Amino acid sequence: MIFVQEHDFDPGDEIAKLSAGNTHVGGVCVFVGLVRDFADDGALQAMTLEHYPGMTQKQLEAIEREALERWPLDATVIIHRYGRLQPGERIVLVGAASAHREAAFEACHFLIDWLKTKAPFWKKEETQGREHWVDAKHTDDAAALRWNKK
Amino acid sequence: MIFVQEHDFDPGDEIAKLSAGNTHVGGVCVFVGLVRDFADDGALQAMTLEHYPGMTQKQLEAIEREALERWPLDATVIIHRYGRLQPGERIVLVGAASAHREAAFEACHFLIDWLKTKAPFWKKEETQGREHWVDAKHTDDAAALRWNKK
Amino acid sequence: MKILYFAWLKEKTKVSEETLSLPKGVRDVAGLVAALKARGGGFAEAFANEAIVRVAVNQEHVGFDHAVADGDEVAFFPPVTGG
Amino acid sequence: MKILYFAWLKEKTKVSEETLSLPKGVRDVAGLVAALKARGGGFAEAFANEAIVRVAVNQEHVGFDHAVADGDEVAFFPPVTGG
Repeated sequence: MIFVQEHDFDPGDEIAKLSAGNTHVGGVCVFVGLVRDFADDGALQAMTLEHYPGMTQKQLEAIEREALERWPLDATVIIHRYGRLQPGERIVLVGAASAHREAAFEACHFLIDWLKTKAPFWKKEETQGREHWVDAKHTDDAAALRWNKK
Repeated sequence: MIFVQEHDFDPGDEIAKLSAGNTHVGGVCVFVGLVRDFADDGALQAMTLEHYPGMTQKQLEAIEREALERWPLDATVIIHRYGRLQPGERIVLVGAASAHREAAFEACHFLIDWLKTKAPFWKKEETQGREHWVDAKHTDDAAALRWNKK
Repeated sequence: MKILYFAWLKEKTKVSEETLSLPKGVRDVAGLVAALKARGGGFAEAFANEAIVRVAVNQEHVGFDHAVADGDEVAFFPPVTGG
Repeated sequence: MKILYFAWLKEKTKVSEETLSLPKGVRDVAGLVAALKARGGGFAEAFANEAIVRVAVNQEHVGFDHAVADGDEVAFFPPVTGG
């Protein structure tokens, strides 16, 4: 399931939904990304997430489909917010449910790593009264690369 | 935080607590293990988790301490239930919060892998009206080994 | 064709979306970028360092050597930073 | 010393916990296991295949070569299967 939305979500509900009505599930792995109170150049007041609406849904669906093809999963979820968010607020949730713990872990990790380099979202940070666009991290590229098929 | 208990827990509450009042946290990773409806020899009616009370708390604390030493974490949690559980019920939850996504993921993965080979819990499965103790899995040993320091 | 700009490319060009006919002689993204750059001003600035510009044609990530045609939706943006 | 048995070791020995004095000549876990095995019956059965028995002394996982002394808490159990 893919949700691109301005409003918040409930991680507990999402975990419950990943295994609801399916007692074949043995493990659910979830990652929640939050707005931190700091940026590279100091304290962060807020950030704004811009995205490319038409493409976002398509890209997230492709990422989810790829996870479902690679691992034996019972369910997956990706929720990504956009708009202005303050420190402590939830930005993103990815989750995977499987009969097998390793599959749930790897798929969840894969979802966030690929999302970070493929989903068209851009963060603008507000620090010290100034706004600036966040640069992409080389570590994110490296993290995503590990999932490339050999 | 370590909780060894007979009663259920609320994954949503645990996720919230991992970052409560701490806007330095950028990522929370949580794994929830559930009772599956199948065992190696067929459909599973229920399972009973026995443990070694004095040692369990100590071992889980040691596992948590190890995670806190290895990764830059803001909070961790391990909850493990004991007693008789039915398919779909939650058994275990491990979680880690960090400023950094990789640290949260790796620490969470480490917690469950080490718990699986070090925490004194034993599962007895009820299948086809018979009860039997679950054998340890070689895959669990292999999963835990990857966290051994080189 | 429809051209979209995101993040600082939108701020530099001061355009979020525009519709134009495929400029003469343009066959691929690189050609389109050259044509946009030739407008000067914010457009020249936005594409000054092509190495940090990413592109999607019809909502798929592609390289600068990807073909473009009338009717395409072409989007320019910095490397993504969501999640 | 206190001896604890868990899971199928408890079922085979039919004992979950017992208190005994350190048997004469016993210095390590292996020696203690030999003494318990010598009781025969369920004890002989529980320790028939020592390779699948794990041991903790004073609530720490140890090997069969670990020393035991009076006052120790020694627990025998199968490889753990929680989580």
